[in-house]
Amino acid sequence: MSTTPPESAAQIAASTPPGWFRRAAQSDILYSFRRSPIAMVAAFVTAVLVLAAVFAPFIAPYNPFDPSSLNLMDGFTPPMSSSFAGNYFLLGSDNQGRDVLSTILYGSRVSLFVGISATLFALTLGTALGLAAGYAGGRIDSVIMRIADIQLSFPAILIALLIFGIARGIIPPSRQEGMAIAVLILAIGLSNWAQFARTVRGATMVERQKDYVSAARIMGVGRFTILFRHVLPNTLGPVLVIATIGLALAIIEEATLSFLGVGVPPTQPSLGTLIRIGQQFLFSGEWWILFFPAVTLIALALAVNLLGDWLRDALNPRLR
Amino acid sequence: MAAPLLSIRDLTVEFHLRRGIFTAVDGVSFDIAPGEILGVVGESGAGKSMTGSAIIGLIDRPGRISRGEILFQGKPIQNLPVEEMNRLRGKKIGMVFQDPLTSLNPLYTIGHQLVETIRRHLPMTQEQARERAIALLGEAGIPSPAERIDSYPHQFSGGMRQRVVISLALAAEPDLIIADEPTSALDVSVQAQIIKVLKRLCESRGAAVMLITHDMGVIAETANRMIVMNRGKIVETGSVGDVIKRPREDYTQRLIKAIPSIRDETIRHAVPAADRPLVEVDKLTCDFMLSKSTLDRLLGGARSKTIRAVNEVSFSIPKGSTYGLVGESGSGKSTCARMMVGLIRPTGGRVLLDGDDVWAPGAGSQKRRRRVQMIFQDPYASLNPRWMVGDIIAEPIRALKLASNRAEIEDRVADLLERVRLDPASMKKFPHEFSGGQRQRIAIARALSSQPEFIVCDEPTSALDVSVQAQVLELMRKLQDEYGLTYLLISHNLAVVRQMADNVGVLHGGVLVENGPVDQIFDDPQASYTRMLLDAVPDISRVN
Amino acid sequence: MKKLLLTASVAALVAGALPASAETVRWARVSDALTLDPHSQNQGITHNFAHHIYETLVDRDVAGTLIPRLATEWALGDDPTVWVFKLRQGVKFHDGADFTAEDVVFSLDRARSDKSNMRQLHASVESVTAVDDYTVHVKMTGPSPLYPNNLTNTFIMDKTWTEANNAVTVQEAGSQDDNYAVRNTNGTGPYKLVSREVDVKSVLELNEAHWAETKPFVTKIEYTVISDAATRVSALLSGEVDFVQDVPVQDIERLSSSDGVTVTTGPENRVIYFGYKFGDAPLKSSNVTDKNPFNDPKVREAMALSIDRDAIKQVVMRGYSIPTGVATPPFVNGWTAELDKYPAPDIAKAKALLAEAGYPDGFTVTLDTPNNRYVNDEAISTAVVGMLGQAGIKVTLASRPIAQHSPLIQNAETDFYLLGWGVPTFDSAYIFNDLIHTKSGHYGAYNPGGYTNPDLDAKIQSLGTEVDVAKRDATIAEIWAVVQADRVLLPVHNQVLAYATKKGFNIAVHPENQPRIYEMTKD
Amino acid sequence: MLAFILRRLLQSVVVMLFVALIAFSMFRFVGDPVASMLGQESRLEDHELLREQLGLNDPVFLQFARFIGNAVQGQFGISYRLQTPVTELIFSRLPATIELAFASALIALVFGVGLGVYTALRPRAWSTSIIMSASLIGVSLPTFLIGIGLIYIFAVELKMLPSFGRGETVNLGWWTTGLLTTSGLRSLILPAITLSLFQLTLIMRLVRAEMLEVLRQDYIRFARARGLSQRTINFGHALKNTLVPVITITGLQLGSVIAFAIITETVFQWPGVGSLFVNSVQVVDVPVMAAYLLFVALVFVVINLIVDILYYVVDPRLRVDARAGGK
Repeated sequence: MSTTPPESAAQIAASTPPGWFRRAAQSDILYSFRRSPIAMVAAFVTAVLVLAAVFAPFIAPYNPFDPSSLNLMDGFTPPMSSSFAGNYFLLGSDNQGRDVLSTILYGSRVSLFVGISATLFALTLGTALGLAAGYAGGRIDSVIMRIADIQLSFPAILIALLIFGIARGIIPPSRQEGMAIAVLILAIGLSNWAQFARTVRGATMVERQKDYVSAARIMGVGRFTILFRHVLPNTLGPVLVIATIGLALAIIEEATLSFLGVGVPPTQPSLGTLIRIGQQFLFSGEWWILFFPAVTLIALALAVNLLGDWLRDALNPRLR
Repeated sequence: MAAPLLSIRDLTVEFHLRRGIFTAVDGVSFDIAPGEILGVVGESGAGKSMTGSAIIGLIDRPGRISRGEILFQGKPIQNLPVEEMNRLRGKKIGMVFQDPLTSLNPLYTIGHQLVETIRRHLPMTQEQARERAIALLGEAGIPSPAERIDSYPHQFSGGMRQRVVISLALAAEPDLIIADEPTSALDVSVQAQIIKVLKRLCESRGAAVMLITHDMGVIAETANRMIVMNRGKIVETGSVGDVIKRPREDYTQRLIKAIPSIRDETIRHAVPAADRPLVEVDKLTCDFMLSKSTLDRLLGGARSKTIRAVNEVSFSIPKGSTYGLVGESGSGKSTCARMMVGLIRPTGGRVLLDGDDVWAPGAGSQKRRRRVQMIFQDPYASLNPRWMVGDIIAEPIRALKLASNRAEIEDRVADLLERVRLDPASMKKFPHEFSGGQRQRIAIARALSSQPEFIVCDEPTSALDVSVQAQVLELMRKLQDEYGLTYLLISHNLAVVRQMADNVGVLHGGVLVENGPVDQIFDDPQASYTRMLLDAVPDISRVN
Repeated sequence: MKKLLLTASVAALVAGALPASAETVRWARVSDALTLDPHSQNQGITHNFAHHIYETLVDRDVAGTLIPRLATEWALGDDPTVWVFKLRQGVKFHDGADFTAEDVVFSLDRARSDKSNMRQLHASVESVTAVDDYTVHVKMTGPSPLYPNNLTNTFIMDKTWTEANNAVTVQEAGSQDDNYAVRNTNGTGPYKLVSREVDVKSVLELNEAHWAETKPFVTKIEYTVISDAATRVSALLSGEVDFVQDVPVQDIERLSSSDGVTVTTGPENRVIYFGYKFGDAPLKSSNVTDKNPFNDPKVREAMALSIDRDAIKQVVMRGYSIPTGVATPPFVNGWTAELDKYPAPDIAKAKALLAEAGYPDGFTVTLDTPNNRYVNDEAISTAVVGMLGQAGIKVTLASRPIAQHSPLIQNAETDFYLLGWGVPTFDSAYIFNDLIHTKSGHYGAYNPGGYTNPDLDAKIQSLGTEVDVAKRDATIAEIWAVVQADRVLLPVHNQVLAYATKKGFNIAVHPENQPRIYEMTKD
Repeated sequence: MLAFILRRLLQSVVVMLFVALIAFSMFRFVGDPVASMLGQESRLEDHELLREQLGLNDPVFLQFARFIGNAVQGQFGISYRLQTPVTELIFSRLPATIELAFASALIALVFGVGLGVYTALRPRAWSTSIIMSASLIGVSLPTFLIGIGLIYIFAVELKMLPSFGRGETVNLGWWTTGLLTTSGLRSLILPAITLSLFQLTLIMRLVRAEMLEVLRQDYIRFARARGLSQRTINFGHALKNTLVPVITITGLQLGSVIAFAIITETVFQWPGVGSLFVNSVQVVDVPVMAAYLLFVALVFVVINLIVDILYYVVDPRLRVDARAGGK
């Protein structure tokens, strides 16, 4: 017998009045959130970065994605100083005369957009396949999970590179740039679905054995209704955790691909592209071109990772 | 009375939870004399296990002993440093846990674990320790212990493992054994043997036993003295005979009254006569194929293993009556139930509902969905935690399209909640806001919502405390009268079946060994298996 | 383990056998020679490496003038279509075999064979014959006054060795045969190949039997491939290499100012330019779907006016480039200071011209650029995207490694592209043949824009056979006049090269970026 | 046991075939192989001839069968870029990658398991919070940034360690090793650390989670109740039980180090198969790409097999069942 007082939480909870707001306010998640300074800082950093990215057009002093607004003579201005052309740059300017602060804001936008889209894509695909594998079992299950196993044993970056290469081979050159971001999302998404599939499958296998599913089957509820109304909502906890950590991975993966030069177009740089550009100036003294985007990328990935880590602990009742 | 072996004074164990302090053990005081068997009984949450853990120093965070003393052989042990406590554990105080399947490390042979424990506490060589281990296993009733000692835990059955666990607890000749629900995970027949082994071994060594259990019957048959606990406090202490036969406290009285006995004969309502029974089960059979992979089949020929879980079982249930199906784990009773409600397709035989085969496509299945419902054992797993109670109860109504109007559905749900004695406002809550007994009521309400005639109840009360069990059984009976329901009651608890059923079937290894009216089976069992089963059941009426 | 000791001791023996003044130079470059087969690839890095092992009949010095190497003298014979080469005597291949005329005949024949990548340079050769052991006659299909210019990268192999090793056929790209000459060498050059790990490191050792009177002071070359620019520079700074050939412009300043490193800069014989798609068919990547904006001269003029070459030089190239208005480097015959002039940027005029041409709001187009071939190629394109944007032309940048960029050029699958053009013959005809002439047969291979002018085509073809130098130069000037007036290409600048060496080592910048380690000197 | 290994082998073959199919599709779909083999000077009849020679006009399944046949014999053709047989190329690069992977696997394993156990045993210590936070930073840092950072600090600023390559190597005949020279060992340090960091954090977090899980198990409680010493419980019982599930994932993680080395090898100019692959991707050198893919799959399959067998050895539940058949 466990030494944790049985049902104590339930008993206490049963005495509280209903109402979803109160319920949420008293939920374990929110409580554990308020108790974790790291989670709060991480959430704050994430929120700031996401908001800054979303509202970049309103916040950024310049629009680095509008080539016509650039003045090449602004190039290589150090942080907190003005260029020859008279423009002030808080975090300096890069080799094209783009404001580093603005490129970071707009670059985070690209990074986050790619990261979130790729994660959503991986989530949808992985969840669908995981549900199918877990609920159908048998041959479908072993085929899907075997593919997932193989894929998990290859680093995501290798798979993304392959997909990118194949896409380059298929898409005609004149359309490649327009589809670059889509290909990137596809490549990163396809390289990350397996985690979702595995998790959802595991949760599905547990849930489908539960009596409430049996109860639904007895009253003749259809297969898909059971999957989507009963099983799916109960797998969302772990999926949320994987999605958060997956988002951090996707952002890093996008940065790595862009760093390797197979990412987004250089005129619409993501954080990874900025780092690739800045790396050229590591030795020549223009440290700010590399430094600020790198710090932003690390902060973003770290904050999202911390959130995911906390969420994992918070959703795992045994760790509390 | 000699100086007590263990003396507990004002023991208090608190858990600092985020919504305040939860007092699991609240000012408990008692003694255990050397060689005595002390029974500790109580419902879940009574603090009995926590008391045991406190004595051996195994309370996990965030719990802690906040007050009181634990004197062992006169010396306080509640705050010993870890190393000293380690020397006490196993050597002076042994412990046996509930679940023998998880108590042993699966990666080591039982011999390794025994020798390790013996050599930790006794100055012995490897060989001596091994000999002692073999002797211990033999005493604990493990056949050919010299060979079995090198086996791994998973190679033993549950009962055998619990014998190994008892040997381990006794390996260094402790003076006190704390047995925390040592038989609750075992079948009745095995349970009786284990209790006997525990009692014999401790008596022969003069070791005292603190037997913690929720089953008053076990205590009645085993212990000398007993303590009744409730909500962290001791309610009543006394000799077993006194407490069971002449309970002084109100709580004890209610508790004992709630315990069904296989000797009770409850007066049942009259079952209306009918031409043909509502449910007929005809030579129902179920085979499970242990599937082999293609490669195995290639390597090992075409033979694949089949297990016959249910073997040509036939019985019938008249409308408005209750049929009890009893058996130990693995007897096939749940498989039977699942075939009857449409969850597992039978390999052979038929289940007729009002003359229609429930597995026949079309009318049969349609009828089944509407008229058959099921109540499950675990009230935590049988309700979707993400759904509101109202939606859970309304699910059959919506699935079977019995009503479409929102207001109408809501009315029906409210009505059902009232009928299972719950506040209609509960429909806006989630399952986790309810206790186990309340959840089982919700499950019953869901089963009733499609207005079925036949409800299969698979161990509906075995996850509940006795007092809650009594309430739920009472409710089931009332509803049966109200709606004229027909029940199939599946249980390993013979007393519950005796209390509830009109007719009984006894399943053993997939075969229905006995089938007939309840009193006939219980009072004059024909099959030897049934007799063994009835003899093995610990019952409070057997108190000396 | 035994084997290891043996290997180690052999290595020690070899090391001990070297002269006391042994001097090793560790030479770092962005990539490796593609092959050791000297006729298989017409590519600068491959040739640069081969020049240390194999030798050519004639060579070019750092000033760009032709100098004798295996041929001591060459002249047109009595028949103006025959070139006569006198060969150097007493030259031996690394395996000890004598160098004779039959090797030259064999090598030239091999170089112009079907599978050779060098064959277009010898397209006008009719036959090669050995007159005696040290005289070779090359018979041309017509007058070919500049043919020796084409020989600076055509290496001479040993006939006997090549035949004995079944390597007569040139290794062809993509062929699935394993060719001995791809991984083994036997040249006459100043260094012998000791070991080679493709893409990693090759070790060359002084050929003591080399014919040159002055022995190079470098006795051992360790050729190391470091593709990442930052790593390359840091390797030099941390003393892990002695000579970095490809120094990023942004690091020149820091390297120059750090102790122990010398940076040498100089112009390369290479021009960087943008090219357009001509013709009436609408561009694939533009929002103008009914016509081709580039086909309008006004648009091309507007684009030329939008580009600020001086800004590119100052910011992107950090001052290390020579802005130009004509698509030919100053080294090349036909270049004039007049042609080289470029207009000052004038956005207002550019906008006006665009409006006149019917694009008051500009148009969109995709620019294809390589990102690992020329100095700051991608950054130049990015800057130009911005400059064109100010004139109203919205350009999408498509950046690819050169390996993926060149097929676009060769298959004419680009609307607007950046390319660099080196001129190994130092003559304008080389530019006209590939960039200006209509794409047909051997001509116009790098004219993906489809510019066509029959009059110019005729003039370009006449250059190949014109013997009268003055008349020929006049034709070249005429062609350039038309090319400039038509704004066929949009030149940006001539590339400047920077070599960085450990202090004490000196090497001059070679206009074809083919520095010779044997010419390296030490303070 | 035999049946078990046979079954695993059969699965491995299926996996290899599956990956081979992907590799083969690359040949078919990533551009026209003929166009990438023949330069601009080629004539149309050359194309047709080469198509015929390469068997590209045969039915697809026949081509696939031929591809498999060649692959089984270790023949992947000749690299488009380097004109060297691909197999030879890969074998010449393999020692570098394997030594790097082995060194980082060792680092990851030793520190990963060590720190994992440490943090699991002291769940509330300050040091644990620091290690756990640091591990998250480790996961959040892109490998290329770690590499650049280490180069900048240790090679450029401090000039302590080499920034690129393998240093001096010793040729042992079929194997060139950098482990026997000082410069080789010095060159190994930075790349090995860079490559190991990610796996290290993964293994550490995994070991910690598993160990915490095991420490919650009843048999650990029972072992305490038996009075076993803390040491015996932690290292005799908990650690061994932790390792069972850890073996699988760790094994596969270490296997993926080889493929994961792509980025590290690129940053440090490490002359292994990973940088060969990156260079090949840039010029679409399909034979090398295909061979590399199959090579990584082979590593995966072999490691999987080893892990399965290890699992078999460590966990008696699998082992004894097969022999004695249960109770």
